[in-house]
Amino acid sequence: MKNIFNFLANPSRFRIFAKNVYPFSLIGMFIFIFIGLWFSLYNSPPDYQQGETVRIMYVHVPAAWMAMMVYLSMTIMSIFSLVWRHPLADILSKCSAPIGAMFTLIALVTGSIWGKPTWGTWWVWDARLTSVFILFLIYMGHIALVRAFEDEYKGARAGAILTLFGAFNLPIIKFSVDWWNTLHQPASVIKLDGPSIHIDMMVPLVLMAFGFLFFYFSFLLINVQTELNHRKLKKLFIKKLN
Amino acid sequence: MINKHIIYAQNLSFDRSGRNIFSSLSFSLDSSESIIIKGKNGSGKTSLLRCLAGFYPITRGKLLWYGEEILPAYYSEKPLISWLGHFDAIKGSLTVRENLMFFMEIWSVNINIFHEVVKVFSFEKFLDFPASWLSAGEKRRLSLLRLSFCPAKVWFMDEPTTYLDMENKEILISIMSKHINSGGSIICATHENFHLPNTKEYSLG
Amino acid sequence: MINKHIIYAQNLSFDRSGRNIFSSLSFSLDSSESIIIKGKNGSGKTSLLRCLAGFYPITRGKLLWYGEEILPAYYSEKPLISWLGHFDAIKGSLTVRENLMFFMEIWSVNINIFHEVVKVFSFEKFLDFPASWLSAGEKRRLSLLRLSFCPAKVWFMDEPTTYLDMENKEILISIMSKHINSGGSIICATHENFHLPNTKEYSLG
Amino acid sequence: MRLFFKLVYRDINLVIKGASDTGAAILFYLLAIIMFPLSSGTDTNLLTTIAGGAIWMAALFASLLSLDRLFRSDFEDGSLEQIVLSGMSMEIIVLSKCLAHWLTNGLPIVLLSPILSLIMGLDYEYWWILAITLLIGTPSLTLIGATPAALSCAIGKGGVLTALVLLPLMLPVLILGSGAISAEISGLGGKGHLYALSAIFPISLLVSPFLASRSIRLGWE
Amino acid sequence: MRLFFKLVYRDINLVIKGASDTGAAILFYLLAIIMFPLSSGTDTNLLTTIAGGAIWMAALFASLLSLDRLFRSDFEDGSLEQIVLSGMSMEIIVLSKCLAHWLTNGLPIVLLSPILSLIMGLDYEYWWILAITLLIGTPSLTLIGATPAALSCAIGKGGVLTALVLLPLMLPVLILGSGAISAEISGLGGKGHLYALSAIFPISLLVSPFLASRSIRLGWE
Ligand code: HEM
Ligand SMILES: Nc1ncnc2c1ncn2[C@@H]1O[C@H](COP(=O)(O)OP(=O)(O)OP(=O)(O)O)[C@@H](O)[C@H]1O
Ligand SMILES: Nc1ncnc2c1ncn2[C@@H]1O[C@H](COP(=O)(O)OP(=O)(O)OP(=O)(O)O)[C@@H](O)[C@H]1O
Ligand SMILES: [Mg+2]
Ligand SMILES: [Mg+2]
Repeated sequence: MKNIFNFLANPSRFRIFAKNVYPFSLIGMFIFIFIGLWFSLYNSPPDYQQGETVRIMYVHVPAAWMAMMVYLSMTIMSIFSLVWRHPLADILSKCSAPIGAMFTLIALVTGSIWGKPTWGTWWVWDARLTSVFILFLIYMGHIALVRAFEDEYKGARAGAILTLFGAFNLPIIKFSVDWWNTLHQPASVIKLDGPSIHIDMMVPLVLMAFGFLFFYFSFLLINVQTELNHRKLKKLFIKKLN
Repeated sequence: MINKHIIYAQNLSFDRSGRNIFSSLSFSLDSSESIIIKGKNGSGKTSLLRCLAGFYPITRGKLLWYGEEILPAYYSEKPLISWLGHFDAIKGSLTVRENLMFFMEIWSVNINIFHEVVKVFSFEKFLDFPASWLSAGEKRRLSLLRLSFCPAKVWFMDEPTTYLDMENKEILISIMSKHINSGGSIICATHENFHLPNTKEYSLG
Repeated sequence: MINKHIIYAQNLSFDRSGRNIFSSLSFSLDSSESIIIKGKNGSGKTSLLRCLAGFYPITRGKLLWYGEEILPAYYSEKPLISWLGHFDAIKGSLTVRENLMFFMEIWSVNINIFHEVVKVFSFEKFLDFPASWLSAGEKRRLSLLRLSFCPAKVWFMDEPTTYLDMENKEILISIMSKHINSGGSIICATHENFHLPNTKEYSLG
Repeated sequence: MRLFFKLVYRDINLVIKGASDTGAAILFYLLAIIMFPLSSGTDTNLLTTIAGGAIWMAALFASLLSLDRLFRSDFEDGSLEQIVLSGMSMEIIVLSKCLAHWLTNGLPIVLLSPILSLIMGLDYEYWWILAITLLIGTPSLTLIGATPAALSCAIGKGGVLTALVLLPLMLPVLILGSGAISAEISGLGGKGHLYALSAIFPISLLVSPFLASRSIRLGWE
Repeated sequence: MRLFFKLVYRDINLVIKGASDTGAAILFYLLAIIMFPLSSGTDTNLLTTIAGGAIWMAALFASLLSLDRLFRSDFEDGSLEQIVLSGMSMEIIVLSKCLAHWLTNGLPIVLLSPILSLIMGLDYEYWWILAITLLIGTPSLTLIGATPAALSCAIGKGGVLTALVLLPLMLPVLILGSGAISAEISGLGGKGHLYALSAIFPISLLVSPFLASRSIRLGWE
C-alpha cells in the first residue's frame, strides 16, 4: 500500500495514472447513476407513509453519505500530509474539498425539499441538520483557507490542520440522531446490527451510492489534473525569474 | 570531529515557492568564532539565518547543532541563540523597562548584568519612557541591548547596524568583539565592512 | 528674496511631550540644492523632516514653502514633496505592480517613465511578485522606485540607504545626483557619508 | 475627483484581495444572523418578532468590526502619509474611504437582508422596510464611525476605545432602524422613524469628514 | 512552568496597558447585551425568553473578536520568535496565551453574567446555570479559537478567514451552552447539555496546543 502511494507521489506518474483511470471512472459513474435513477424513479415502491416523496431519498441519502465520506478521506489525507509530508495527499485533499462541499449542499437542499412535505418545514435547527450545516461551513472555510496562501505547500498544510480540527464534526453528524432526539430519522442502512430497510429500496440506494462514489472519483481526477497543470505553469513562471 | 562544532552545515539548499534561494552551502561555526554573511539584496542572507535557527525548513542538506539534529526554534531547554532580526519585538505601549524586564525574567538574567548592559548603551534615561517614543535608532539599540544580555552563546544578527549612528556602530562592534573574545559565537548578515576577531566571511548569491 | 526659496525656515523649534527635540534651526532650500541632515540617534532628524512636511506642528519659528505659509501635508493641488520614511507604505497582499500602479495613477505618471525607473532599479522580474515576498532591501528599493517617479520636485528622505547593498547604494546616489542636476531638491537624513552635488550639511543635537 | 475614485477603487481592491477586515465583517453579519436561531431556540414566532432587531444589530456589529481598521492599516504602514502628500485633501480621503467602506460593507448588508429575513422568518411584506431602513441607515453608520476610527489612529491602539466611543454614537441609528420595522409590523407605520433616520445621513455627511480628518492629523502630531 | 506564568503575566499586563484587543472585546460584550433590549423592543417576556441565548451569543462574539489577534500581534512584531527561541516549547506558549486570554476575556464574561442576566430580565433562579455554562464553555471557546488564530498568522491577514474558520468550530459550544439554559427553563433539565459541554474542554485542551503550534510554525515557513 505504502509502495503504491510512493509510486504515485511523482506528479508526472500520477498524471498518467489519472489519465488512464479517469475514463473508467466516468463510465462507472454514468452506468450506476442511470441504472440507479431508473430503479429509483420507476422500479421501486412508493413509501407506505410518504408516498412518492420518498424518491428524494435516492439522491439525499447517497449525497449525505458522500458528504461525510469525502470529509473522512480528507481527514486521512491530512494525517498523511502532516506526518509524512506527502505532496500527493495535499493535492488530493485540496481537490476533494469542493466536491465534498457540493455533496453537502445537495444533502442540505434535498433534505430541505423533503422536509417541507414530511415535517412541514424547510428547516429546523436540530442536531443532525445543524451539524451538516456546520460541515458545509467547514468545507467552505477549508476551500477559502487553502487558496488564501501564495504558497500551495503552506496552504495545504494549513488545510490539513483545519481538516483535522473539523473532524470532530463527523461523529456528531453520524450519531446526532442517536444522542439527541431529533426530527431526523435514525440510521437504517449503515449501523452495527445490519440494515433494516426493504430490499426494493436498498437496491436503488446502493446503486446511486456507487454512482455518487464514481462521480467523486471522476471529478477528483479532473481536479487533480488541473491542479498539477496549474502548478507546472507556476513553476515555469518562477523558473523564468531565476 | 563533527561533534565539536556548534553549527555544522553541509550542502544546505533552500527553496521557497519553487524558487531556489540558496544552494549547496557548507560551513561550520565554533565557539570564539564569527561568520559574516554578505551578499546582494535578495541573495538569501535573511533566509539562511532563519533556516539555521529552524524557522524555515531546509530543502536539502544536513544541519547539526552541537552535533545533533536539533534546531534552536524547536529546542526547549534553554535559549540556544540570541536573535536580532528585522523586527524589533518591542511593545510600544509598555515602557522600555517593562519591555526588558520580561526577557530578563524568562532568561533569568542577573540584575547587575542588566544594569551593566544598560550603561554600555547609555540607556539609563530611556528606561521609563514608553517604548513608542523611541526613535528608529533608539529602538534598534534597545533590541541590541536585549540581545546582549541573553545568556545564549550564539548571536544571530541580521543587519545589526541598521539605523545606528557612528558612535553606536562602534559600541556595537566592540560588544560583538567582546562576545567573541569571551567564547561566544556570532553569525551576522550585513552590507557593511566589519572588523571582528576570528571571522570568516561568506558571500551569497 | 524670501519668495524664491522652496523652503525657508527661521528659528524652528520643536517640543514633544514637553521635551525639546530641536531648537532654533534656520536654513533654506532652493532648487538644484540638497541638504544632508546628520546627527546622533535621537537628535531629531526624523522629527525635523516631519515638521517640514507638516506632519508635526512646529512649536516656535517660521516655516515658508515657496514663500507662503503652506505645508505639503495640507496642500491639495499637487504633490509638493516625495516622501521616503521609515514605513514603506507597501501592501503585502498586492503584487508589486499593483502597489506601484495606484501611485502612478494618482500622480498621473507616464507609463514610459515608469518603465524607465523600473529598469534603473532592475525591478522588472519582481513586478508580478506579491509584495510580501520581497526581502528587506527589495522592499526598500520598491519605496525608492516609487519615490523617484513622483512628480514632486522636492525629495524628503529619511535614512534612504537602510537595508541597501553596495550596488544599490550607488544607484541611489546616482539617482539623487541626477534629480538635483535636473533642478530638483533633496532633504536627506542619514548617518552615511554622501557625496551629492551642491549640498549643505546640517548637524543636529 | 479622479483621485477620489482611484482611491475608492484601490480600497475595494484591497478588500477583495483580503487585506482588509471588511470582508470578515460581512461574514460575521451572515453568521451572526444564522446563529440567532441557534442560540435563542427554534420557536418560529419568537424568531419573527425579533427578526428586524436582530438583523439590525448584526448590521451594526458588522460595521463596528470593520470600521476599527478603516484608517488604521493605511496609517500604520505609511500609506496614508503618501496619499495625503499626493495632493488630496484629507476630507476627500475620508469621504472616499467611507464610500469604499460602504460599498463593501453597507451595500452587501442591504443586499443580503432579504435572504436573512427569510432565514429569520420575517414576514415577506416587511422585507422592503427592512431593506429601506438598512439602505438609509448603513451610510450613516459608516460616516459616524469614521471619526472614532480616525481617533483610534491617534491613540495607536484602537480596539477598546473605538468600540466605546462608537457605540453610543451609533445607537440612534440602531434604535430608529429597528424601531421603524417594529412600528410597521405593529401597524403604527414606520414613516416617522424613517424620516428621522434619513435626517441623520446629511448631518453626518457634513460633520464627519471634517472631524475625522482632524483626528487623523492628530495621530501624526 | 515558571516561564509559563511569566508569559501569562506579561500578556495580562499587555491587556491592562491597552495593547491588546481583549479589553475591547469585554466592552463589546457588555454593549452588545445592553443593545439587545434596544433593538428588539422592551417587551419583558420576550427578553426573558431570549436572554440566555443572547448572552451566550454576545460571549461568543466577544471571544471571536479578541481571538483574531491572540498570536498575531506577537507574531508580527517578532516577539513570538524571541519567545520561542528562549527555550519555551510552542505548545506551552500556546497554552499560556490561551490562559491569559481566558483570564482577561472568558473570566470577565463569566463574572459579568449575573449583572447581564439582571439587565436582560432573566429569572434569577437561572443565573447559576448561565454562569456555569459560561464557566465551562468559555475555556473551550478560547482553546478552539487558538488554532484559527494561529492560522491567521500564517496567512498574514486574518480577519475574513479567521472568522470563517472559527465560527463553525465554535458553534457546538454555543448550541450546547444556550441549549442548557433553555432546557433548564423549559423544565427538561440542562444536565445533558452540560455534560456534553464539559466533554468539549478536555478534548480541545489536548488537540488545540498541538494544532495551534503547528499553525504558527507554518507562518514562519
Ligand atoms: C436539510 C435537512 C436534512 C439534512 C441536512 C439531512 C442529513 C442527512 C445525513 C447527514 C444523513 C446520513 C446519515 C447517516 O449515514 O447516518 C441522512 C440520511 C437520511 N436522511 Fe436526511 N437530512 C435532512 C432531511 C431529511 C428529511 C426531511 C428526511 C425524510 C423525512 C430525511 C431522511 C433521511 C433518511 C431516510 C436517511 C437515511 C438514514 C439511514 O438509513 O442511514 N432527511 N440525512
Ligand atoms: N512623543 C514623544 N514624546 C517625547 N519625546 C519623544 C516622543 N517621540 C519621540 N521622542 C524623542 O524625540 C527624539 C527625536 O526622535 P527622532 O525620531 O526625530 O530622532 P532621529 O534623529 O530621527 O533618530 P534616529 O537616528 O534614531 O532615527 C528621540 O530622542 C525620541 O526619544
Ligand atoms: N515566499 C517566497 N517565495 C518566493 N521567493 C521568496 C519568498 N520570500 C522571499 N523570497 C525571495 O527570496 C529572496 C531572498 O530573501 P532574503 O530576505 O533572504 O534576502 P536577503 O539576502 O536577506 O536580502 P536583503 O539584503 O534585502 O535583506 C528574495 O529575492 C525574495 O524575493
Ligand atoms: Mg535580509
Ligand atoms: Mg530617524
